[in-house]
Amino acid sequence: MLSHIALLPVLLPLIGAPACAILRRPVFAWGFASSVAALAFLSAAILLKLTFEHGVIHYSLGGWAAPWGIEYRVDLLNALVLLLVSGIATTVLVASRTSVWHDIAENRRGLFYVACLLCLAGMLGIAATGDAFNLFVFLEISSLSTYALVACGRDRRALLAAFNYLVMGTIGATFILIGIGFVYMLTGTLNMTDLAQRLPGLGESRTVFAAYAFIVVGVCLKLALFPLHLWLPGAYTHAPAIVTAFLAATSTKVALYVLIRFSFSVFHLESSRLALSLEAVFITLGIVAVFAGSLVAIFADNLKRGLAWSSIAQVGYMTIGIGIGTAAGLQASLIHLFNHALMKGTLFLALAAIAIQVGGNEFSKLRGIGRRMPWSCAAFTVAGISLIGIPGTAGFVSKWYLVTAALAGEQWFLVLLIVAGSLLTAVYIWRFVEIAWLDSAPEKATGGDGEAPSVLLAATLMLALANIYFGFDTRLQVSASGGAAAALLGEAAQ
Amino acid sequence: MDVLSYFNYWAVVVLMMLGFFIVIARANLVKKLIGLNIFQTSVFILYISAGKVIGGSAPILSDDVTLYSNPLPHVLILTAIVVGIATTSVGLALVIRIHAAYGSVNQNDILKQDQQC
Amino acid sequence: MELLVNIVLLILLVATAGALVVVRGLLASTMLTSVYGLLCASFFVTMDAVDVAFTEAAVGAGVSPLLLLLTVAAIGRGEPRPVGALPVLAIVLVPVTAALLIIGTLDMPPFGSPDAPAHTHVAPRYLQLSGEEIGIPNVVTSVLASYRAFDTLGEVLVIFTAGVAVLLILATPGQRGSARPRYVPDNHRDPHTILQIVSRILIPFILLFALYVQFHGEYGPGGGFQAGVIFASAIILYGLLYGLPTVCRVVRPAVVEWLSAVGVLIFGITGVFAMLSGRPFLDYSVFADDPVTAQHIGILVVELGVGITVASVITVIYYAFANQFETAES
Amino acid sequence: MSAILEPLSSVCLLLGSFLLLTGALGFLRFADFYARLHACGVTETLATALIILGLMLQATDSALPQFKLLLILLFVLFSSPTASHALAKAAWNAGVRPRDRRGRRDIALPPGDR
Repeated sequence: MLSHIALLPVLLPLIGAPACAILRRPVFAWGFASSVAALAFLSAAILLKLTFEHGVIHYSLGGWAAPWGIEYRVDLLNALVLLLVSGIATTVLVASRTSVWHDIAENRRGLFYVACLLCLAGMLGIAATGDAFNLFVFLEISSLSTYALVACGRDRRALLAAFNYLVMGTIGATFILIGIGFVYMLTGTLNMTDLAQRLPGLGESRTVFAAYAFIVVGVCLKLALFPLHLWLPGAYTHAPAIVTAFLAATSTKVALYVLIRFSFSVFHLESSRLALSLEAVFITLGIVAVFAGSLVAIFADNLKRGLAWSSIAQVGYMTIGIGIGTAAGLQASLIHLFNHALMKGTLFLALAAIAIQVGGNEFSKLRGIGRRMPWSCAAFTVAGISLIGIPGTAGFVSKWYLVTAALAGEQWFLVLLIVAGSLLTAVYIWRFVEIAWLDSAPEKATGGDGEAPSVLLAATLMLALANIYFGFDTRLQVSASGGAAAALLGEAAQ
Repeated sequence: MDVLSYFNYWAVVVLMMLGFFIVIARANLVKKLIGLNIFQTSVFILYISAGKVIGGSAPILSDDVTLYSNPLPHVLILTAIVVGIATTSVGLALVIRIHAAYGSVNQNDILKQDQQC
Repeated sequence: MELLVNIVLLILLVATAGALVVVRGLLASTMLTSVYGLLCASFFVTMDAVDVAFTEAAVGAGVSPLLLLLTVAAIGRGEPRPVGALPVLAIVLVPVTAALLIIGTLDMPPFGSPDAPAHTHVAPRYLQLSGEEIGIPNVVTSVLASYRAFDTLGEVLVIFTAGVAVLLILATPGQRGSARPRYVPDNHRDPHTILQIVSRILIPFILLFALYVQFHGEYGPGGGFQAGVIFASAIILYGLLYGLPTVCRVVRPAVVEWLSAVGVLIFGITGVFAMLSGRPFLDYSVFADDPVTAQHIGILVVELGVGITVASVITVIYYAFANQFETAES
Repeated sequence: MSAILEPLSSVCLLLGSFLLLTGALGFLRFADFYARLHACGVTETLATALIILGLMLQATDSALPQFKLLLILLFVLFSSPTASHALAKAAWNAGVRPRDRRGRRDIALPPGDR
C-alpha cells in the first residue's frame, strides 16, 4: 500500500463520503467520518515523512504518464498542507458530536457528515494534485459542500451568507477556469510541471499575463484577500460552530497554497518582469487587510464575527510574506499558514463549546464565562495569546520569521506595521479576556452552566496545547516550510 | 480574416460581461444565478472554440477522416457543464429556502429585513 | 459556410444574453435561459464538440430551465420592479474585466489554426494512439473514461455533492432527507388526459433511448452522463403529469438516494481494484489479459457508475424541489 | 436516381424552411396568444416533417441515418402537437382569453367566466 501513499489521503474521504451516505444512523456517520479523517491524517503523516526522506513523490493516476494522464506530484509543500488539513479535520470531526447535535436538525446530521467528508476530499484533492484542471474539479467539490454546510446555520442569515459565498465562489472558480483555459491554449498542456517548462518559452506574452491575473483574482476570492473578502464574515459568523472551526482552519489555507503553487511553481513570479509590481500589490493589500480586519474585529459585538474579521487580517500577514518575495518571506508565510490553522482551530472550537452552553457568541452573553467554563476559556486565551504573537506560542514563531524576512529584505516599515498589527490583535483578544475573566457573571445565568462536553473540550485543549508545543518545538513547521520555500524558488531559478 | 480569427473570442468576452453584469447589477437572486449561468457558459464557448480545427471533424475515429478537432477541451467542458448545473441546483435550493425565510428573493429587501432585527 | 453558421449562432447567443439583461420577469428569463442553452448546444455542434453539445442540450436547455421553473413555481414570478440605483460596482468592474480579457486574447493563437499549441502538444497522442490503446472510436470517451478518468470521478463526485447539498438545504424537519410526496395535479377540475396518454406512449422509448446512449457512448456521442440525464427526464415527466406521490411509489426516494451513492462507489471501487493488484488507481489493465479488452471493461463499468449517479441525483434534486413547490402552496 | 431525388430533397427543404418562416411571421404579427400559438404550432409540425424528409432523401446511401431520422420524425409528430396543446391549456387555465387586435374579446365565453 505504501506505493499508493500519495493518493491515500485523498482517496479515503473520496470513497468514504458515498459510503457514509449509505449509513443510516447519524452516530455511525459521525464515527465513520471521524475514522476516515483519522486514517487520512495518518497517511498524510507517513507521506510527509517520505517526502522528507525521498523528495518529490509522483503518482500517475490510471497508469497514464503525465502530461497525458493526471499526475499527483507531492513535495514538501503539498505534504505539509495535506497533513495540516487532515489533522484539523480529524480533530474537528471527532470533537463535533455535541455541537452538531446541538446545531443541526436530526434528519440532516447524517448528510452533514457526508458533506464534511466531501469538503475534506475536495481540499485534500486540491493540495495533492499536479494537474491544473483536476485542481478546478476538486475546488468545486469542496466549494459546493461548503455552501451547503454554511447554509446549515441556525440563523436565517446563514442562507444569505451561503448564497453570497456561492455567487462569489463561483465567480472565483470561473476566473480560475478562464486562466487555466488561457494557458492551455498557449501550451497545450494542463500538467503543472509541464506548464512550468513550457511557459517561459513564450516570452512576454500578454495572454500569459492575463491568465495569471485571472487565476490570482480567482484564488484571492477564495482566499478572502482584502477587497475580495466580502463573503467571509457572513459565512463564518452564521455557519454552524463546527463548520466555522473547520473552514477557518483549512479553506483559506488551501487557497493560499493554490496561490503559492501557481505563482511560484507554474508562473515563476519572481523571475518575471511583473514580479516587482505584483509584490507591491501583495504587500499593500496584505497591510490593508491586517489593519482593516483588525479594526473591524475590535468593534464587533459578536465574538465569532470578530474572529472572522481577524481571519481576514491574518490572511494579510500571509500575503505580506509572499510579497516580500524571498525564500525567507515565503517560509514565514508558510509557517504562519500552519500556525494560524492551529490558532483559529482552537479559537473557533472554544467558541463552539461556549455556544452550546450560552446559546451564542455575542459579547453580551459572555460576561463572566471564564468562571463557568474555565477550561474552554483558558484554551481560548492561550490561542488568543498565540494570535497576538507572544513568545512561547506558535504565533510568536510566525511573527518572528516574518519580521526577520522583512528585515533581511530591508523593508523596515513592514516591521513596524507587523508589530502595530499585533497590538491591534491584542486589543480584541483583551476584550474577550476582560469580559470573560474579569467581569462578574450576570445574576441570572443564561442557559446551562458547567464545562463543555468532554470530547469537545479535550480536542480544544489539545489544539491549545499544540499552539504552545509548536511555539517551542518548531522543527516540523520550520523544516518543512523551509524545504518547501527553497524548492519553490529553486524550481523557478532553473 | 484577422478580425474573423478572433471573432469567437470577442463574442465570448461580450457574453461573459453580460453574464457578469447580471450577477452584479440585478438584485433578484434567481436573476443572479441566471447571470452566473451565462458567465460560466461563455467560458465553455471559449474552451470549445480553442478546440476547433478549421476543416476538422468531430473526434470520433473513422477511416475516411484525417483531420480531427481537439478532443481534450471537450472532455474538460463536459466536466465543467456538470459543475455548472451542480452550482445552479445548489443555488436554487438556497433561493427557495431564502424565500421561505424572508418572503422575498430580492437582495435589497432581504438586507433591509436583516438590518431591522 | 461553417464559419457563417458559427457567426450567426454567436450573434444569436449575444442577443439572447442581452435580452436576459433587459427582461425582468422570472418566467421569461427562464425561457430565455432555455433558448440560450439550445443555441449553445447548436454552436457546440458546429465546433465539432458533439458530446458537449449533447450534454449542453440536456443540461442547458433541459435540466436547468426545469429547476428554474420549479423554483419559480415555489417562489412566485416576482413582479417587475422599477430600475433601482445605478449599479456603480457593475459599471466599474465589468469594463475592467473585459479589458483584461481582451488583452488576454491578443496573443492567442488564431481561431481554428491547426498549428496552435493546443493541437500539437498533448492532444495528438489521444487522436493517434487511442485507437490502439483503448480501441474505441469516440476519442472523447477514451480521454474521459480512461486517460483522465480521475477528473471524471471528480465530476461524479461534484454531482453527488450537489445531491447531498440540495437535500441538506431543502430537507424539511421530521424526515430523513427524503421527499414527502404531496404534489398531485388537480385531475378532477382539469384532467391532463392527452398529456398523460402521450407521455405513457413516450416514456418507454425515452428509457430505451437512455440505455442506447449509455452503451453507445463508445462509438458515438453519448455516455453515462447524457444517459443519466435522459433517464431522469423520463422519471420527471412521469412525476410532472401523474404527481409526486405516484412517481414516488414507482421510484422510491430512499432507493434513489441510496443509488446516487452506489454509482460513485462503483466508480471508486473499480479504481481500487487496480490498487489491490499493485497497479495505480483506475488502471484498467487488471481486468483482462488483453489491454484493449481490459480498457473496454473498465470504461463500461465506470460509465455505468456515472449513469447511475447522474440519473439518481437529478431525480433526487427534482423530488426535493417539487416537494418545496407544494410546501409553498399549502 | 439522384437526378430525381436531389431536386425533390431540395424542394422539401425549401418548402419546410418557408413554412417555418411563415410560422415565425405569424408568431410575431398575430393578435393574441392563441392565434400566435396556432401559427407556429401548426406550421412547425409540417415544416419539421418536410425538412426531415428532405434530409432522408439526401442520405440514401446508408440505412442507419435514415432510420434515425425516421425516429426523430415520429418523435416530433408526437411531441410537437402535444406541446402546443399543453401551452394552450396552460394559458386557458391561467386566465388568458382570446382577444382581437383592439383588445376586445373575440369569442363568447362560457357562463361564469369573465
